[in-house]
Amino acid sequence: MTISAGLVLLFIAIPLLTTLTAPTGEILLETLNDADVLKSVWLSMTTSAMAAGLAFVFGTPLAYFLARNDFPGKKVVESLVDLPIMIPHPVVGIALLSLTSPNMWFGEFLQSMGVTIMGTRTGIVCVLLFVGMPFYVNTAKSGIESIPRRMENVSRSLGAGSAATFFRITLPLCWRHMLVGMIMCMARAISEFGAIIIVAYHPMIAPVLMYERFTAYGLTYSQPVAVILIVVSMLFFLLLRSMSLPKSEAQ
Amino acid sequence: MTISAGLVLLFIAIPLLTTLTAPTGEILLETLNDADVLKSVWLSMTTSAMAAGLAFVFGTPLAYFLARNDFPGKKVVESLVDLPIMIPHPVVGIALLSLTSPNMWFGEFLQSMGVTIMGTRTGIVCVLLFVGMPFYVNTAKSGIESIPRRMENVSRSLGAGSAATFFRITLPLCWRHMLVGMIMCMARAISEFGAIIIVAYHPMIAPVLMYERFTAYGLTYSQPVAVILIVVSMLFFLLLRSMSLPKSEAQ
Amino acid sequence: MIRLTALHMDLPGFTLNDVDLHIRKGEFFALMGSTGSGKTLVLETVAGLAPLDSGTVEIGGRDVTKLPPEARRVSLVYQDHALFPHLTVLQNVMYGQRYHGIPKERGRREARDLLDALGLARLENRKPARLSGGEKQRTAMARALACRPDVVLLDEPLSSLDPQFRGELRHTLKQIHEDMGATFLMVTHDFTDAMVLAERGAVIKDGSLHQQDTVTNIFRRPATPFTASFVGMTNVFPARYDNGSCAFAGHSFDGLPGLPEWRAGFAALRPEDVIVGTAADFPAEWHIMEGTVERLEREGFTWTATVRCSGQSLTAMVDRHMVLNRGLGIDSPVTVGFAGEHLHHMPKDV
Amino acid sequence: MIRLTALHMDLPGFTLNDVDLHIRKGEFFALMGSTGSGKTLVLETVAGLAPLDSGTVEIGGRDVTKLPPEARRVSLVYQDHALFPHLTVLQNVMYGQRYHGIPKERGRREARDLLDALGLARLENRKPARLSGGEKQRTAMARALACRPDVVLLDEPLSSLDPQFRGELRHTLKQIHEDMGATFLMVTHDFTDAMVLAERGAVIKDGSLHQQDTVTNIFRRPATPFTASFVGMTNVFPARYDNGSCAFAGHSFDGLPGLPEWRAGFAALRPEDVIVGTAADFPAEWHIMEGTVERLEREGFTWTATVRCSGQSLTAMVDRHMVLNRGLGIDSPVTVGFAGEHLHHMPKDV
Repeated sequence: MTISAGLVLLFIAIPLLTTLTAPTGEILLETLNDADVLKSVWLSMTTSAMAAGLAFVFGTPLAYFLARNDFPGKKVVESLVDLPIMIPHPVVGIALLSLTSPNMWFGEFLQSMGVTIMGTRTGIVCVLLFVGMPFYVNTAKSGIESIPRRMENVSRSLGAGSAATFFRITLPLCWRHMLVGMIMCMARAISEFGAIIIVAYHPMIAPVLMYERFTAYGLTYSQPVAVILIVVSMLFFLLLRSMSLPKSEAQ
Repeated sequence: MTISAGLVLLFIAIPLLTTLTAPTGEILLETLNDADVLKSVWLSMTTSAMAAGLAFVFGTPLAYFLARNDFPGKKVVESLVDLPIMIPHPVVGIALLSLTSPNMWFGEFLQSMGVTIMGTRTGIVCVLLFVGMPFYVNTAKSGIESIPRRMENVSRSLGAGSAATFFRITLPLCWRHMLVGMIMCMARAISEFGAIIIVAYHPMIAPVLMYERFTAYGLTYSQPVAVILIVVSMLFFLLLRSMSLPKSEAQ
Repeated sequence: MIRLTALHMDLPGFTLNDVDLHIRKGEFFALMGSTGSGKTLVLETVAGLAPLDSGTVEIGGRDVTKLPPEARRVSLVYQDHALFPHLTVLQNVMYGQRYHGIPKERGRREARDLLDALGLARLENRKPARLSGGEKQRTAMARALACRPDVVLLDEPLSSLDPQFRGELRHTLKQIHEDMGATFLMVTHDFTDAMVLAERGAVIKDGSLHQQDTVTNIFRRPATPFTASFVGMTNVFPARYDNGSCAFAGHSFDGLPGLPEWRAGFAALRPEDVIVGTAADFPAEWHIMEGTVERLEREGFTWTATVRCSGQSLTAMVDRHMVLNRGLGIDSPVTVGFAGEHLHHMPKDV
Repeated sequence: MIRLTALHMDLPGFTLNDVDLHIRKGEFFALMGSTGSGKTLVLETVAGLAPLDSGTVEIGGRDVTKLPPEARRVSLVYQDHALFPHLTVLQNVMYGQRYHGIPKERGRREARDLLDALGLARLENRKPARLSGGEKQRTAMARALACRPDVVLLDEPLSSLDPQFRGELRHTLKQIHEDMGATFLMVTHDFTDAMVLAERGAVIKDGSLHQQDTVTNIFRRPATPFTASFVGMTNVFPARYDNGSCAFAGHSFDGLPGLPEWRAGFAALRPEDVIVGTAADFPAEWHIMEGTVERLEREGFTWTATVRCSGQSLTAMVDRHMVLNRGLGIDSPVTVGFAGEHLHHMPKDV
């Protein structure tokens, strides 16, 4: 059993380690000074952070609603929320483009508002929000579920309305879950590539840049960018683990 | 609250619905008769299924080990298992190529065994296994955790060894979790694109084919393929939901 | 103070069946029932937390049926306390005051007074996780009282406590009720709690009320066989009444005091009022039955016997002496006796 | 039959401290202790489920310390039964037989006999989810016995049951033990269970054994203050012994029988052996103390008082009559009395 378990761990760890150790220090330094690389990493991080912020604002009410209500068809709604995880990534890009193409009424409306999706930061954020939303909603939902309903009932009976109860009881007790949800949403967003390459090849986010280097110059020149991206992902990971959810804070 | 929750659901549902209704029946029929399309969908499904099967064989011991043992550094191992979710997809491709490139000892070893990763089915399955493994391991692990350890203890005390206990008690009680894990692994594998496009542009899996149609012929000609992929994903979804885990079967 | 009229609620697998209840101002009222009887649902209806199909809830003369919980001036105390874990004891207690127009400084003073009175003064800066069970319970009470509610709703207030603290907290609860003058509505499955704390009460089973009266009357004169066994009169027999005699368990008894007018009903006895002995042991005016011992139990440090009398089983007390010295055992033929005034009669249909 | 020698285990926050235990063939042994005392850990050590730091476990003369659970011929019965939910009652019972060389047909016959004896015959095709608590418990017993183990390990076998079933199952358990001839080791936190079921027992606290003896001796002559309060002698006082007198709670008593030789120790009394009254109520040979009532409790249908005598609190029984007719209340000065032979003495250090 232990051998088989170890094999799986090696299967995951070795390719990443190989990549991390592949580029020489010189090439790595050069890449770190490459303005295009830095710009793309920065773009990746800012758009992902924006997606996470939007997920918090719009996803929290949905998460609360799902955590606190049972209704026929709840499973259908939950499936819908999970759907972006399972849809092939280029399909996500195609779907967003289909909706916003100028010969659709919605696309026309967006255009008249001066909003362009194709090839813009707005488009990138849209895609990242689409793929990251399930991660935020599910984590926030399980956080809210972990707070006994009775606490909210007591708060209501003591005179606090539902909004006051949310901000004085629910939020202080599950902000950690929400933060973890945002980090997961952001991490998922940073890893996105298939949908972005369809909606917005330019401005180049980091995974697209790396893909370009790979197709134009081959493996060796894409590896340093890969190293940077792995390191960034790992940092998110450490952040996430250091936030690890205390299991019974709500007791 | 309900309005904001509804907005999120619309944001997920509308792009997909638009895509589903975009192509005319005629074009859709034509696409369904296109041998390239059918071949690619078939390839996607078979390679994903193989990845799910491998995840079951190799991932189950790891899931069991993690579910039943507490040890210092467990969190690190769990993080490692989750890592493929967060690594940008093209980086996954680069990492697998780096490991198996013929100028590495491992790549050399593989070549001498007659195994090629770049541009083969083997490579596709490798990538899909890499990205799908966390979904299987995490679901199987939570299934095993849901079975009280005491049941296994009783089985041992009645004379059944650890293997007999696994096959007579643990497996019959959590095969549903394992099946759900395999479906999730397969669904995640079908959606992969960013890593595949680097490791194996040919033979073309469905998302790659769609990407090619998009770049070569534009949005309209990629939409019918997108429709087929959305339908396939939805079928997985229905399958998954119909398996929905009974919460307290182990009581 | 609280008037519930024809409360009706259809839930999957459970129906709350036209419950009428009237609770007077300032009284301590106990709603008693087993798990699944619907007692907590009634409590949540008063608090505004459970949606009614029909019926009205009035509190202090106001119809509050349509009002949200925060507008009802009721405070809820749950069995598991539901203290807010991120707030200190003092912050917990002061939580609701701002919504009841109590200025902050005065609120803090009043909260401290309450904590003082409940012996929690030195814990005011602790978080709930560091309190003992009894301290949590008292903090929850203080929090409920600090916003001067019209009604305090208690959900099984004592059942999560260790036996050694229960007595102490019963005493505290009774004291609080006497000092505050608020109306208390408690739901409980423990008749002893109700006996000690409440003046009046009601018994609910399967969503229907069985009896509503003073607790003493419920204890002494239960109205239905269910209520009888709930208050400890666990020996319930179908009985026939005829010409001043009462027949049950294969025996017919004459000269019983206070016989009812109905012909068919139930007769009931508390186990502790039925004594196992031999005929010579009982005073002449007692009534006796013959039977055989079916089971003999030592519960803690006392003995009880299950005695079979003509097809009916009854539970009776046994003297230690009977078991140890006279060698009472399974299948021993015995005489059981009871005093006529301990026999309680109930009609067939309520 | 079972010999545990110097079992030692260091866990985070808990140490099992050199436990020696000897259980004879065929006896019913009770290991008693509160939650967290380490009693379940000892059970798991015997079953081979907990890793030892040092010490040996012998079963039937075999050193099994290094053997896996499946090679030890012990059967485990957990408090929550841990029935296999996907198997029927009969399949559960037959589960272990194949590993003990019992052929299938004979195994089925034996399993059916066991189910018959336990009154489960008509349930053999049911799944555990559709059994009541008592039926689950008996199925778990049948499963443990069906593979003819040398030792049956019981983890709190009765504590998950409702009080009304406990008595019945105690009886069943005792019967099974008498019929089967296997060695039973039970852990329990309930002394009453041990009293009724076991012949010998041991008391464990914080990972150390306090006493190992027949249950009657543990009950009558507890060796340490902890054991004393565990078996219901909850009034424990530091005492001084001098020239045939014994002093505690501010009183000095002469003429006590069986005084020990040590000078400092503990004296203990069961609450039910201490009676509240007035001086005239007690027989001349009883010993009396003066005190004031600190608290008066009605527990169920009896009364107990906490009486303060010179800085020590003690719990005593009160006659109903004292409370109702003589108006006993908080702060009443009272006399409490006890018979000299009920006073138990323990040395300071064990």
